[in-house]
Amino acid sequence: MNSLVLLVVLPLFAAFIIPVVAKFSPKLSLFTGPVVLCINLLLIMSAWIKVGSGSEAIFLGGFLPPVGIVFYIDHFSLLFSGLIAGMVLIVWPWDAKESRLYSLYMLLSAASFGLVLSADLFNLYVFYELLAVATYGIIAASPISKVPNSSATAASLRYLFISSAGSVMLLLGIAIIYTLTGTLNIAHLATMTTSLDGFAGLSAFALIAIGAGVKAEMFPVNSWVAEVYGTIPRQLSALLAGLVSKLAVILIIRMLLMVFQQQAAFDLLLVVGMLGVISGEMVAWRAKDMIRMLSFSSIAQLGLIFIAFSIAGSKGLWIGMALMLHHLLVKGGLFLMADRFAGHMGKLKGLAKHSPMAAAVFLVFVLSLLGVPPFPGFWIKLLLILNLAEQGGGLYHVAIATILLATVIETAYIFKFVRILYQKADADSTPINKNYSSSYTFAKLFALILLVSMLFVSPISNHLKDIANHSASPHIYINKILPTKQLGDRS
Amino acid sequence: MTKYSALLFISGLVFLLMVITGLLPMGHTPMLVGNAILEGAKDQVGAANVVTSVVLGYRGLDTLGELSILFAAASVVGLVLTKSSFNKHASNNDDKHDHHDSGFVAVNAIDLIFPLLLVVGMYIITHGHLTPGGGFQGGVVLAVAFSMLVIVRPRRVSINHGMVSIIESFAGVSFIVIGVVALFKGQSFLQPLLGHGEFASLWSAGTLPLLYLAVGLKVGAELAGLLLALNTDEVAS
Amino acid sequence: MIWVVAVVVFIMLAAALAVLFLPNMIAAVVASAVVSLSLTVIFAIVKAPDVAMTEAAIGAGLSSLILAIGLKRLGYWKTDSIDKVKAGERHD
Amino acid sequence: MNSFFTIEGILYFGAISLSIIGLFGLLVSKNLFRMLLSLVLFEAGANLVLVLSGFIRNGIAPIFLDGNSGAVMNDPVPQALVLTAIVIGVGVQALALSLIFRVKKHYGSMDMRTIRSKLEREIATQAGVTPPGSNEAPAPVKLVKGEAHE
Repeated sequence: MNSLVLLVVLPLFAAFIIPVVAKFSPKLSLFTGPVVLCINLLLIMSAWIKVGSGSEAIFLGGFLPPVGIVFYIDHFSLLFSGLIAGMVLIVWPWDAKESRLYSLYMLLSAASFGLVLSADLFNLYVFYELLAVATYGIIAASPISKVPNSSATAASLRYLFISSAGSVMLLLGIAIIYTLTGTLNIAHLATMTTSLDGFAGLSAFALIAIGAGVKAEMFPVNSWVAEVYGTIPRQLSALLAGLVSKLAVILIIRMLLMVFQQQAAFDLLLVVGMLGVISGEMVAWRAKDMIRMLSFSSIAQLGLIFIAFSIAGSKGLWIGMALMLHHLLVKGGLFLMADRFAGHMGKLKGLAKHSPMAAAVFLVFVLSLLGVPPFPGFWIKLLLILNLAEQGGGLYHVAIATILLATVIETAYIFKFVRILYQKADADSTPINKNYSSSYTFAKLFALILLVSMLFVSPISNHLKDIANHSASPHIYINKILPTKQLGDRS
Repeated sequence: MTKYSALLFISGLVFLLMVITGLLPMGHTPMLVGNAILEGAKDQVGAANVVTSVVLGYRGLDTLGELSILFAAASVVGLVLTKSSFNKHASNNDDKHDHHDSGFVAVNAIDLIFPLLLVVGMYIITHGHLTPGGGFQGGVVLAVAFSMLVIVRPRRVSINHGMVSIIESFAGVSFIVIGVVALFKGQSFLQPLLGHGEFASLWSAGTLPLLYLAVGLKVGAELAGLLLALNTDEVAS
Repeated sequence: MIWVVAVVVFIMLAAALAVLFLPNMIAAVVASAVVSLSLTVIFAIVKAPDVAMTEAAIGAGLSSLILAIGLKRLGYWKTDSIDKVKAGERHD
Repeated sequence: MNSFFTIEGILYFGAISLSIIGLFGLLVSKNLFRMLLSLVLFEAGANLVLVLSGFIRNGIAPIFLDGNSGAVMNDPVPQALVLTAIVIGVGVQALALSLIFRVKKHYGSMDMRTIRSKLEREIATQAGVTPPGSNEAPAPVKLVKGEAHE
């Protein structure tokens, strides 16, 4: 099991050697990254089987927690590790002119693996920051390889300022937690929730939530979203909206589930989620071009995910996880589609006649996003509303009302979009780019996965429920990571 | 409008942080992990400087992540600021002619100081496990020494970008290799290997000095590359 | 001891305010270097020699060097302050 | 509540004030370079808070020397964390500066508001939509048609 640390270390290794390899053979450097990711996929699969329904902890450096850094491995983290490897493979920049860009993609995936696996607060901060720096670079550099486009640099700079401020808040939150408890290990923190119960602990959570919320497109700190997604290649938008935002959500959720099980923390997340849903849907409704609509609907979906996580315990994790996977498929697929069909929505008129297949794929995605009955989106939304109703309490009812209102707004703009697809073409509409594009193929694949999962809704949801039950339990977490309460023992 | 919301936000934060400061246990924090490390560091890692034990032993992965962040930052600066494409790094040979050596005082001062800075940098790196300082601080000194040399007399001295990138790759790779060797000896990643040696002597603390050497080289190469890239006048447009 | 700490903290905060409100950018960068130096003193006072060394080398040295390169390349390397600074570039 | 006029009290006050000054500057400044300086201050404040979290009154530096066995030592962990945080901070700072160079070169301005409105106009033009809420004529955009699809 100790070898699973290679998930993080191999991409780092690849990132370090790629610039040197590129000097001798550019071709080789291009393939280093995908090969490493494939090895990682194999590692993940073998670990998935080995872990079974249990979980494992890796003690880095051989130091027993809480003094050292720990990786915690269960099906939840392995699931997301697999998604990371898959997504990065899908959006791998095959046509980039710069070997350093490959290094950045490798660093991004290493940071993502670390963010999913690590069970140490400061280690999470380091990986979060690595993810952030790699992302700034990829955003700023990506269009350079194709178009000399400086607007991406400006978007990246604004993102850098917002996100760095967020990182510093994360650091402040960690400092407060350390001052109160004297430890950084999340399992160890979970054993002393009482010292974090007060106002100081809650504000530490708020600082962490806002700090990580920048990447998670959380309500007050998401003004970068439209600018960044508007200027970068669409595959990259798919990566950022589909995956990177989820990793930040996972960071927040881990803190919430393991350490801050207080009603005030849940309420905070609920309010932020509702505000995100409403603000996102309102802007998406008025958007005229596709990327803007997708960006703001992504903000709204992330808000929905935060609402789901405000349900305490494993149920919240279960629904939130389903929402995250669904959003990854749908928004990732839509952004990949937008690689070919972007711009003003009026230009898409007559798409259904021109390319029925593309229109059908669009239809699958948006209908599932909206939550029309047979699609998986419907079941998840239903589950969310039912569970919110079960919670009782005024705020949860407001949340139900918010979701319903948001669905109405969503219906308005999505049907506007669908109508455009099935309208007759006019002079304004552009003929579709006939060039082969791999992202369109992947979008079709995503739609296929969505349709297949429609047939297996109940086994999939049962499986997710098992994973969530296991991952949301602080007891299992603590027992696995802190097998003995002795401090400073060497294994 | 934005201004008012910013002010509101700030005042809220001021209130929040002031209240927190009142609630914190100042000056007598519960150092659970800290005490455990202070007790065990001598036997488990064997470095006289406990901070070094933490940086490279207990939290070696953080240090690796940090090196990666510096590497990412240097790569991005290179990507953003130079026109280089595959294989070809923008060499500053072309624009040599608009550079002039700095004045007499600067040139002579840097000639005098340069070897001294090198010695100091190497000393700080190699004594990181005994005294304050280590790879980061020594690496910064090395980076500043080299880039001052280039900045002050750009006509005479130029740093080979290929060399810099090979050094940084080599240093990063050797850090990882030291960790992976431990992994394949049946222990875990970045576990301190080799004997601890005599406590508080130069050859002590197992692999820690080696790791710090790698860190120092990496940080030095990274930062020198960063400074030079920032200082080149040519910006891709 | 406590008065030493108070004075250093006072200098640090005054320099931090100066970073925000001085119209001349060179002065602002120098003020940020003063902040770093006061931080170095504070780290030494709280018995964190490693951090003090790092802050001196990186915060006061390298960071100021980087910012000075920035000053040079962004055209802020001039001593005449308010009258030459364009309205759009002045801090609000 | 703590008594305020102690070494820790003053230091915490300084650290928190420093972070707040930095954040204030980041939110209120318009100039990119000034925003960068504010970010540096904000980071410095957070680093100081983190160092203080391991501060023990009358503790000594966490280094084993000949004469100091038995003395109370400061917590080494936050010091190690701050080393990491400082180095990360300088990396981000250099990165931000390089982006500022490019942005300055492209937009010819250092004002965040100007840049943001120009950026929004560029995005809208690229997407083929009339820019939201702009009364002036759209700026000439250098992009070639069809790039939005790439």
